[in-house]
Amino acid sequence: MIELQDAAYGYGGGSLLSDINLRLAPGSFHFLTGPSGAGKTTFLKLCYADLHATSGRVTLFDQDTSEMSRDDVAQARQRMGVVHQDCEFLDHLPLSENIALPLTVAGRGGAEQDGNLSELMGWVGLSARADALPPELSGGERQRAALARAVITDPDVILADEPTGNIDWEMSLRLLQLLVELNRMGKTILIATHDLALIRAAKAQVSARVLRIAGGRLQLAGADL
Amino acid sequence: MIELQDAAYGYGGGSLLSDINLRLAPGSFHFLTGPSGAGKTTFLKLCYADLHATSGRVTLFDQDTSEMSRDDVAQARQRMGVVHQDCEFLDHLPLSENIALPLTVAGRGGAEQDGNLSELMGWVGLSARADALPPELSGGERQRAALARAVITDPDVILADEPTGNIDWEMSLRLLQLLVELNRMGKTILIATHDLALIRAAKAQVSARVLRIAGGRLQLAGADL
Amino acid sequence: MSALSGLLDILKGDAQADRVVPRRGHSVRLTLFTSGAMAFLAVFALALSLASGRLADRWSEALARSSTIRISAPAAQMEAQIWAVLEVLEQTPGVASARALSEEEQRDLLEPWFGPDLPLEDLPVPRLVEVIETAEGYDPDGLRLRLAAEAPGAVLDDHTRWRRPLVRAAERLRSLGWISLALILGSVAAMVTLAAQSALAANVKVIRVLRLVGARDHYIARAFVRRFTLRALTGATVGTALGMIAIALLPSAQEEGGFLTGLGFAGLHWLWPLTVPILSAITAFWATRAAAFKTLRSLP
Amino acid sequence: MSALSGLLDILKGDAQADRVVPRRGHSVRLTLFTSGAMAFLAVFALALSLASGRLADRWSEALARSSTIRISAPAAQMEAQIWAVLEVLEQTPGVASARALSEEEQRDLLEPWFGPDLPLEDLPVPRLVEVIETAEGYDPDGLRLRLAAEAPGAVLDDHTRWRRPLVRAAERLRSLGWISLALILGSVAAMVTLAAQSALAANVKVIRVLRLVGARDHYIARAFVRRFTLRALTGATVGTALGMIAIALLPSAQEEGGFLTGLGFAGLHWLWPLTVPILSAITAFWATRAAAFKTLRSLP
Ligand SMILES: Nc1ncnc2c1ncn2[C@@H]1O[C@H](COP(=O)(O)OP(=O)(O)OP(=O)(O)O)[C@@H](O)[C@H]1O
Ligand SMILES: Nc1ncnc2c1ncn2[C@@H]1O[C@H](COP(=O)(O)OP(=O)(O)OP(=O)(O)O)[C@@H](O)[C@H]1O
Ligand SMILES: [Mg+2]
Ligand SMILES: [Mg+2]
Repeated sequence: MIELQDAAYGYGGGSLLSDINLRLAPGSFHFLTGPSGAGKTTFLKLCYADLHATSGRVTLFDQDTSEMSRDDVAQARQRMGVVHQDCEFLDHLPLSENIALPLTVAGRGGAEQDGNLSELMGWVGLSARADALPPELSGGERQRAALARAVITDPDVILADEPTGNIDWEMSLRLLQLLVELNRMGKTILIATHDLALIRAAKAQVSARVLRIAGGRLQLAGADL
Repeated sequence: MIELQDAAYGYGGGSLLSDINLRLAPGSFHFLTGPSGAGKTTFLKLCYADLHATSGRVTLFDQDTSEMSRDDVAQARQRMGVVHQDCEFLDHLPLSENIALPLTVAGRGGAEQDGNLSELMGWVGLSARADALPPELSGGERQRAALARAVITDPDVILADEPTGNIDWEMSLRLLQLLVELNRMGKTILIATHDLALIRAAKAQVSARVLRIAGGRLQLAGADL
Repeated sequence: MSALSGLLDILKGDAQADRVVPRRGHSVRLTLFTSGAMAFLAVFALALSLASGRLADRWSEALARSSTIRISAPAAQMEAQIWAVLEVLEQTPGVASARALSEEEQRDLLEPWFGPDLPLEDLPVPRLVEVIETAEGYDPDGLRLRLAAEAPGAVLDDHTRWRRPLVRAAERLRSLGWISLALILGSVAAMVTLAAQSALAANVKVIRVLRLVGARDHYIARAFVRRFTLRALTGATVGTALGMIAIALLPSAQEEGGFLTGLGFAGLHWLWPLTVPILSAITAFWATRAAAFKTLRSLP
Repeated sequence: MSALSGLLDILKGDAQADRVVPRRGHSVRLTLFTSGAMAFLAVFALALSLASGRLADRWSEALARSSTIRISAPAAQMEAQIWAVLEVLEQTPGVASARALSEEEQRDLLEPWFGPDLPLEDLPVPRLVEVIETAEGYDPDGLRLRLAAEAPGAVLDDHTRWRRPLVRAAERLRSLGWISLALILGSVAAMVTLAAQSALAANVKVIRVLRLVGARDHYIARAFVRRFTLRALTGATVGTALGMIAIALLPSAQEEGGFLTGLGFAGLHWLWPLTVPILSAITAFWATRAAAFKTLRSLP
């Protein structure tokens, strides 16, 4: 699915991440932790070809991201679900259309979307807010909506950046449940989070590997997690 | 400082919060919890006069917020530090100027700002990023910057909305330390958060009251917190 | 994609793709008003250009292409010399028509100077023959030689002395019209481009969200280009219509002056302003397209 | 705050408060270009208005204020009648000056019609007296009566018949100039307003942040108003300068034509276009102020 080989990245000539080696096998479940500013978001951006490694190789669906055309990237993203750390929406469209946006953009609107959509919105607890515009949502509601939008296309890979930062514990567990379910159906999942309790809760249900960024390197976290 | 008497609020004619009675005494430390979408952010907005109660009274520095002129509100805000849930900055100014913005706006730039500023930026771990533009910051860095901006004016009241949502545990404790320190100096503090571990850590250090919004009412949380 | 097929494609549209671009906002008003106002001005400049073009044409023809032959001869020989002159003129290449002025016409010409009761028949007043050239013109020196031979009393006056400044003035007026038209069209293009760029900049977030959920550049650009082209077309159509109405309402031109026609469109010239909305739409199409792809390429 | 003191206040500025408004962005380019382009067009329209104003004045003076008295009399009485006419004119209120045309002048006038060798002295050709009115004009009927009494061979021809269309044409041209100037100034105002609004809309986040940290409306509005006023002033100054240069470079007007002066400014008229940047700045000042307070009031 996604493979990083000796990848390195730095903003403006600096060196933030280096010697990154990782293979996200299909159906695997990974957590990514590390202190604030360590480079978690940067790492995810490398994975969805928003940034290109300054050295080394990043392979996405067997294509080198640095060699992908802009249309190839768009195509690849239609097979991925990404939850951005700052959840952005189209502020002029109601929530339900925003969540269905990846289907609309892929030309898969209409029949296919209706069934999934209402079920998904129920799961993330947003059924009552379907017609609200995104600026009218609370912080946690926006994060839940972003997750819903990421999974609506039934993607092969799900990358989520702090998907539960603004969400209470019960709802976080519910969202985790959704991701675990999807993982059991064979989806590849990578979640960047600093919420250790969430990681523990996940490890009780699936075999998840926990990665840690420290000093610009990627390490496997200790047994305490 | 801030007093709500039978205050109620609802968006677009609905009823989200009702029968809210609360007095934030000078020097008090409050936490506000509640599930996502319960109305924590709305509650804080009532407190800093961003919204006006649809019924009841909200008093801010002994003035009824619904009777304050726009300039009165600005004046009151110069005495408060507010951390917004989605931390917004002036994207064209470097971080240090953004953090000093409340001083600039109050015409208190220059000498006064320099001493506090670098110390504060060191405390929230942003010294190295002083010249970065806000869009170049990580999610957690932005939250820390928002807290720094809220406290730079040495305000009487600090209102923080999920100030640690994107921040790792060690850094969260460090920020809590700052707030506890300020509280000991007599500042009034109200923090909306869903991070129960943070609340527990705080209660070990100061006598904090924990409020909970459920079903639109404000309750004191149980002894388990 | 050729401009036209692209444009038609755009106008067809795709209701679903369309909704991803905000319908309202300040950039909308700006684009509508800019294209409208500039279309209005363009119609005026066009009217000025066309009117001064007509004027220059008329002056060129009426002045530059007419000359006079003055025949002074004893009354007895007058008729014969007039005929001789007309015959010479008939055989001269470059002469479109020639005719002797009647006595009434000459009287009218002279009246301001001599009063209405000039006894023309008793005066040794020369007779005048008006000559209209073809576009190529005749050779005045050759004509003079032949006239000297055939009608010794005939003198060719080709008005050169006093017609020049008139023609020059008309041409200056005409080029002024075209300069303002060019200036205005240039401003239209620049302003529609800037409005499109500024609207796109205001929509960077929309573009970022669309890229994130896997939209292709083409899809995003199309949605924007369609909106802007339609807006520019709408604005320019309204502006053009208002401009044409305003010009139709202007005090109508009377021909008495003879040397200044009214500002306005004559006959088929009314079709010219209809090109303004089309040009605006094409400009908006290319401007938005370029701005959209530029903005898109700046985002990963 | 009066417009001027506000404006001067604005130009002084406050370096610290200034930085809170973004210096760059598409709205900046839009404002600069819009005010520049519109100033350029305004200078042209102004030149057209002033030139056609001069033209109309000249025509009004040269045509409307001159008339001719034609004296037909036997050669013996001619001199006496001319003197009588001049004397009458001297006593007529509203006549600025009067003089008899010399024989050479009359010959020049008649030459196109009769050729250079017209034996004027042998012909019963009337003599012409040119009368120039003052601004108030004389009473033609009174003058005719007195002339009939003093010089029976004198006929007053006040050119009314053929001067009207000329004056009307000049006036039409002048009003065309002022109409385009009004249109362009209107468009400047509207476009600067829209550009300011659209720039403010693009900066809603800036305003929200400033409100959050306790900035007063006045402080925020000032920062925006200053930026926009300066931008409009800069753009309009550049546009005006370019427009004036362009007009100075236009093929210079020659007076031969006599009835169409060149497009350009004459003498002190060169000061007129300098008002364009000032008007633009004032427009921008008010437009931004209104837009800023409107945007501010929409935020809590
Ligand atoms: N566009 C950019 N230009 C320059 N520096 C950047 C840019 N984006 C991020 N950085 C810096 O790179 C470092 C890593 O950022 P990143 O967003 O990857 O951190 P993170 O691990 O996601 O942190 P957090 O947990 O706070 O979200 C930070 O110090 C940040 O300031
Ligand atoms: N401007 C608005 N218009 C309409 N509804 C709104 C608006 N802002 C918030 N709401 C709704 O009011 C409810 C409470 O929102 P609020 O932001 O106060 O929640 P919250 O407790 O802060 O939640 P979270 O923990 O997710 O941030 C939500 O259901 C939200 O959708
Ligand atoms: Mg991050
Ligand atoms: Mg909230």
